[in-house]
Amino acid sequence: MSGCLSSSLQFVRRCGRKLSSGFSLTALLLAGVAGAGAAHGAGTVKVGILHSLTGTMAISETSLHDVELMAIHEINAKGGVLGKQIDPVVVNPASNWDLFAQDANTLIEKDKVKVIFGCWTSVSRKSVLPVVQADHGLLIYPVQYEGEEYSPNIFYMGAVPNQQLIPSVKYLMSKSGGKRKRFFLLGSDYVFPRTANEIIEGYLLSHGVPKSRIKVMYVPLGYTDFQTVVSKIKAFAQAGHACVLSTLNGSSNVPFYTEFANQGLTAESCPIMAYSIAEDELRSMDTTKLVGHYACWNYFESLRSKSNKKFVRDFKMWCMSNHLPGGMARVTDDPIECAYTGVYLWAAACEKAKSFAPMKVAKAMIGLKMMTPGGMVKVAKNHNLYKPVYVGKILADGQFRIVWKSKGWVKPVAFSPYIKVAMKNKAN
Amino acid sequence: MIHAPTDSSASAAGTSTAYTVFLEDVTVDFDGFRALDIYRFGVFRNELRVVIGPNGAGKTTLCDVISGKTHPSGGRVFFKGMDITHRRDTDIAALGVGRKFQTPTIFPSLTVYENMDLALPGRRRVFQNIFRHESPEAKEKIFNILRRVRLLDLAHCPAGTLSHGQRQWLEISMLMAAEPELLLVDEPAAGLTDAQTDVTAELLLELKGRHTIIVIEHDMEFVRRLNSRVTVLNEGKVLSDGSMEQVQRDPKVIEAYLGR
Amino acid sequence: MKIASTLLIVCVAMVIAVLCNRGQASAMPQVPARVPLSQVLTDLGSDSDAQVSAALRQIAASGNYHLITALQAYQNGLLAMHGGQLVMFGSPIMDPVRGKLYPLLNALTNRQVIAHGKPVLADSIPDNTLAVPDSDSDQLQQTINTLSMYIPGQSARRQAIVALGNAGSPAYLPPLQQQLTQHHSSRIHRLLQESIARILLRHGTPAQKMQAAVLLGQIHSTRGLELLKRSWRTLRNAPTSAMARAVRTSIDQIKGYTKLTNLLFDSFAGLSLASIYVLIALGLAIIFGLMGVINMAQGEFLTLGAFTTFAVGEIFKTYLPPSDYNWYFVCAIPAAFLVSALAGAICEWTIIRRLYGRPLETLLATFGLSLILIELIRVVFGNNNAMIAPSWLSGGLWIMPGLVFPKNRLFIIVFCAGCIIAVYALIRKTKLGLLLRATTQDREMAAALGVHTRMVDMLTFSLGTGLAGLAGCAVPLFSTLDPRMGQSYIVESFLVVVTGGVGNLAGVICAGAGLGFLEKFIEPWVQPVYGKVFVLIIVIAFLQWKPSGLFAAKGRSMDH
Amino acid sequence: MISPSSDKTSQPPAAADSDGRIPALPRLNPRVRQLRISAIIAVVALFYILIPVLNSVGAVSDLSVNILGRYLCFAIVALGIDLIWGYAGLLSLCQAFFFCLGGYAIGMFLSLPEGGGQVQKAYNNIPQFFFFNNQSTLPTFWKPFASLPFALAMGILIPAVVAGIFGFFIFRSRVRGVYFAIITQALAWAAYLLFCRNELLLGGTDGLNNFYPPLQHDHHWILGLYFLTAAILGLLYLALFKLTKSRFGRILVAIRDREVRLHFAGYKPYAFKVFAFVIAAVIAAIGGMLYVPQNGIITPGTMAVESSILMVVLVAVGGRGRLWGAIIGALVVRYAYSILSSDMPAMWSFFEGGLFIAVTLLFSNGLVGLWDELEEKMRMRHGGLQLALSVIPLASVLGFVLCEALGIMPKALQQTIATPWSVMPDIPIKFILLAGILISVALARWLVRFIGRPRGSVVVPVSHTAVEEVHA
Repeated sequence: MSGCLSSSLQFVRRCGRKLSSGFSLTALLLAGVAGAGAAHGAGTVKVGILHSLTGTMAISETSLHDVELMAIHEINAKGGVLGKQIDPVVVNPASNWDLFAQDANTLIEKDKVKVIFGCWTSVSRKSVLPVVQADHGLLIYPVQYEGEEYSPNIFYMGAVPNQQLIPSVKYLMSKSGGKRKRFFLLGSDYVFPRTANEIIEGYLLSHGVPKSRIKVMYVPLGYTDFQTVVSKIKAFAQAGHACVLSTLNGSSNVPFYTEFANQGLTAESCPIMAYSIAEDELRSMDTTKLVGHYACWNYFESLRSKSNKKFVRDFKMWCMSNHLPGGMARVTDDPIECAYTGVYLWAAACEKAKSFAPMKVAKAMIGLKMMTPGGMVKVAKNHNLYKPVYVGKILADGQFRIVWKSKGWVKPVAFSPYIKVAMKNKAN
Repeated sequence: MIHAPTDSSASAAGTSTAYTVFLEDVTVDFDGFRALDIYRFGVFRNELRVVIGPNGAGKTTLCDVISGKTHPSGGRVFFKGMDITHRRDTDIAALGVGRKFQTPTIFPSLTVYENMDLALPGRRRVFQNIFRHESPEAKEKIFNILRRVRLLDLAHCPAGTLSHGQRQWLEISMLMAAEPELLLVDEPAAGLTDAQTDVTAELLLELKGRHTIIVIEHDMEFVRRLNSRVTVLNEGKVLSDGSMEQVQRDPKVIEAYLGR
Repeated sequence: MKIASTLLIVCVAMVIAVLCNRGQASAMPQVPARVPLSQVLTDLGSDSDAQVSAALRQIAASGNYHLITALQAYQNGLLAMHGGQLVMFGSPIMDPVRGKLYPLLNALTNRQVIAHGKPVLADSIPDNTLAVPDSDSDQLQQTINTLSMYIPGQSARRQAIVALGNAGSPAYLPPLQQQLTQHHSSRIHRLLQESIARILLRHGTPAQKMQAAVLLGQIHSTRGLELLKRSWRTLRNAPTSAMARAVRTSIDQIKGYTKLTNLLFDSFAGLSLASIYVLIALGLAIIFGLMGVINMAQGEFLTLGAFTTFAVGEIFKTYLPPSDYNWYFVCAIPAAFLVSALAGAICEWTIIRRLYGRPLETLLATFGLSLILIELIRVVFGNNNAMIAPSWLSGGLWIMPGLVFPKNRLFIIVFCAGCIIAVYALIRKTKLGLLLRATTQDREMAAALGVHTRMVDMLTFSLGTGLAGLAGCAVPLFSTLDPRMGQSYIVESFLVVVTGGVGNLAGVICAGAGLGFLEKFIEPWVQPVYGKVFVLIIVIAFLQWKPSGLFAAKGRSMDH
Repeated sequence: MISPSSDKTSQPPAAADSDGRIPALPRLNPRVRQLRISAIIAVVALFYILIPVLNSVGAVSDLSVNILGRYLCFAIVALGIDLIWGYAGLLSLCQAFFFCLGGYAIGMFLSLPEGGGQVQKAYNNIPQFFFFNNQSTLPTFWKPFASLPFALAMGILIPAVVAGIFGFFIFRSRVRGVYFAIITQALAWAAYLLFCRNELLLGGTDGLNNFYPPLQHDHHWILGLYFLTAAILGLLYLALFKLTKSRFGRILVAIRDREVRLHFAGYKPYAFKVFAFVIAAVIAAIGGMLYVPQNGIITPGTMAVESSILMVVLVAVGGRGRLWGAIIGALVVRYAYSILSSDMPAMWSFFEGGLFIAVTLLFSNGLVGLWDELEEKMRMRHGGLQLALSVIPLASVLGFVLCEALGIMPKALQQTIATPWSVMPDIPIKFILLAGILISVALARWLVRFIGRPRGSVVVPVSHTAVEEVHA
């Protein structure tokens, strides 16, 4: 009895510590925002950080905000950029798309930031796009996206479809991927899954998979009752050699995998290839139900390179020493790595251009090469990155075992040729 | 509102048209409990009828059935020969049935004058209320009534600030201003001082002869003052019917009031 | 009426399931005699693809299922030669100083490799682990599959048999047929028949094909449907042939069977969704229905219950041996109720109490409360948390071929029924229930009789929030655990209460059940969202007919 | 700004025997009258003259004007909510849906090339998202939206029809009070889910964007749109003021007070309710139509369940039953949101929640209540201290918001100071200053009430609480 009591007391104490640490982080940030301005005066350059810290997207975006501050801290510790310290201005658009545009506007016009690191969802990027274009600002966007876009004012750190979707499907169709012949395309209903599935469908159709073996389905964002959906997948998978290509987002994933396992489907009989699940998301999932399923990214925490090991360790230490929720248990993943890379690429471009002027920096970005935790990358002319591709299998400890990797860089193709194939097929 | 001359030959009982209001085989059930069970009940044109009865006798339910607040479980209700059994309360009110509730029901945020204004006949449609302005005659009429009930000084006060008796009067005044053909007056004397009760009785008697009135009351003194035909209800049934003296002598009534 | 009949069907199905499960406990299959394999296994390290292939064949023939671990390690690139010995890398352990360490295991015995009296640990998995030759990767998988058939556990064996059937290679026929001669549970027997028939339908002689087609139809093999359809397509030119007729009949048989299982599953899904709705709406029915308080923060009390469950799980994980972890859920149920009830009591005392009789203001205040609670939970627990369901609540219950009822959903149905009975007992049979009913019906009268109405209000409110906490225990079993989870149910549960008729628990139960079934029966025909939109339209239409809900409070209505 | 019910706040005289004279309408106290006139002049001058002039000379940035313009759109919506909630007692939780219906109508026009939408030749000159939905040509129902008058007409007509049909069915079946609130919330929720579907061909979750960029970035466009919004807000205010003063307005109040009584007076309250609901919906849609061009994007997120509740809070803070209260409340809350979410990002939710609770528990009359108190004190000729206790909180809140809105908050006040408690983040001085003023005024009021004896009687404000039925 007393043991139970003391343990619960300890838990309460732990929670209290988390509570205070959450606040002290905010305090730290605010001190950074407001205090730094006064302390450094002319010796600083302002950059904007535009991630939702509350609301539905906070679950993903908070980590990017954390790692960007870490990168800035590292650069500042090494003497800053062009001799100036970087002064981050953090705003919280609170998962509200209207606020993204407004906050971007405020950052550029009022705070005069030279670059904005931010956004996660496509819609937030699309609403910031006209702002940075009109104000001649610069946005470094850290997440994999659907392509079909080019803006002189945006650099995309994440994968385009041919750096994530196509290789993963190729892998599933290959011998080591289990020669999958039936494809269930399940997505949350918004732009990325819609576009991704068009591209995948186009790819499959042009590689001889008959239409009857492809099934596409969308559920609303935040949908959690997957009973009917999984029973449909089950019927679909009965014939064998099936797989699910999942672009489900956010909170839909946990109930989906739970239902998938509970209705008796396994990774052997019907593996799921996910495009929106990385290590950070696995923290909030019961991984025993996910073992053996796949994900495809340009970076995994389990990459064995030296630079990655340092990055992972640094991030964990950063989270612990700043009392961020999770502390040492925090993990890195593809978008986190992209966000980190983004800050460094911008700093390098500034050095190259010898200026902070956004347009000059944008020009200097093109062709820039850099060693990142995920491997060597190069900025392509279309503002995306040349980067390697990996397919990983989920392990019980929430990490990925890399089962396939691309041979070197994959060239980014922002405008996928397969969309037209899918559309032509539908028109017929 | 047109007032037909008093139909003295309305003794043609049984034909619902002879009565302003007529109930036939009306029953009301609440979850198995029979609140009202009336074989026949009619009130002639321009008659003042008093309904009395012990608590739970179904008096208010009778009002509810006539005004459409409650729909009977069986039977039919006629108003001026029209079957209004299944009409909605609003429609029945528009036909000319006005009602005063047991506890005074007024609009507390509106002034006394505005309360009266809303009670005036006509202007029940939406657009009539937006673009038309009130006429001097309407004003005159309202102030005349308010003068009678001694509410004139309070005309521009919010009705929510009135005392209980003043509210009772305001509601009766609103009923008078509306000039309905049938007035259902539920306990007009409840909570009034003796002096106020006198005025109320006076008002009702004044209305008698021009309107059909059903008064529901507990206060025997007040009923006696009204000096009209009385119907006694008990346990939802009509127990007795006649003048006050007749009713008081009725052994069934005595039993109902004293026999418990 | 329809609901009753579907309920009946589901109940019958469950009984059948229990009976079937009882039949499963049957004899173990015979394991072929062991052969010395150390040499064979070492051959896997050979450079010659042919030698590897031969080794695999031998291992498959041995039936030694102990080797599966080693083969899987081989498949995953975790097998290596270490000092002339074949070793594999086990799952990592955390060392406080050196970080992640991988223990070395003997591939043959699965025991830790000991050197100098200490287990050997590796810092990382080297890059020179044994690689499976591309040409042999299929055969490796086949070997693992074949061996899996010999594992004593029922479920592993079933999976293996299905995998062999799906692979469809005639090479699997002998081991499958050999298994068929053994004594097995009816479920495994059926799977064996199915897998064999599937292989024969593709690769057998015409007579075998015919037999296989008939058999697949007889055992209602949904897995065989696709194959049968394919052969029907090839046979379309000769639709009157005996083979074609057999295929056609089988397809029809299977389709009919699928319809039945679909109906059963939809009923089950509807029942489970209905249970969730009822579970969540129960607390609201008390708070909104009996007290007239619109509690927009009801969802957050659910979240609070869910996070209490999570916290109890964490405490178990931290302070008790792993074997006890499974029982955390039992402790979490009362804990969740108490925590949510306590939080509810505090909220009632500070906020709600001041707003009785002003429902619209309560709506706004409790909405504010919900925002604060969400943020508080986020600050305390963070965004990413995983609640791991106890093992007795994961997986599914096999009902009949093609029909599995997930255990978590079954649990929720039972849990919901339990809550309903408890609430009824509390309200109808206890003193508190009596006081509660008296106070909510006529506050002044109750107060005049000496009832401490403020206390009763507080208890009623905390009962309502406590029930939300109970629902919070169940929700993360099938849904997410995050600070905003409560928001997703609030609109639906209010709709359930309004449809059911305020102040009436029976109405809430019927409405919850009705809406749940409705949504699940509409959903297979339309996309998920439209199911919800339809439900809303139906509710509005329903309110036209019965403005005060399913079971409106009747009685001599008050004047105003 | 004349408040409809402030004339009634005086205590009723005791019922006296009438001498038969018809009483005249109570006259407005000349001091109060003066106060009101100066307030009206100040507000009109500020919004219609001062801000545009300051913007033209560059003292106020385009961004500030753009943001103010957007917030005025919320003020428009709040006017409509005040009409149905403050006057008729109908708490509609789907106003954001009507707001979005208007916004989508104009957004469709703006996304097409005819409306200046940024389309690309590679996508057949139609908005890009069609391509992800298997559409290579413009769907038929989009085509007429290429004309501005049609889009404007639809922006008003569609919400009106939706509100009309929905209101008709709901009000006719006499769903009211909290039930109405819940059903409207369900409507907003269903609409949100529907608009998130891409099959609707309205952009799904991402909504409509890529409008003509100068709308939010060109000085002339920004000022023009601001003027348009301010002018429409003014016109709508006057129109609604007239409407609430008419007999129609009184019937709405009667519905709020005792709807049942109206039934028995022969009125069909549902007709009045439907009409008011339609007006509120159209006003919300007008707000949406003005908002979208200034905002540059419209998504279903704007019609989510929470945003409707947030719109209601605009009115609750301002004070119900007084139209100008809705406008002030809308501006104050929106600015509080924007200030706090940028200055103290993680704290906003706590403040927001606290605001909801505080407004309902402590200031159920909102900012309007403070103003009423001021007027009452003017009328009663209270002393300077008493006046100051009413003026200071009003002035400090409004001044704070104004300084932030115009971007003229002194630099010194933007500095943060660390709090002694580690659980609290550092707070900019301006917040501490504002909180300090408000708390000390609250203390002073408390002291005055208990120690000093104010002259005159205690103010009894008329409760604006709707009398709702609860079938308990």
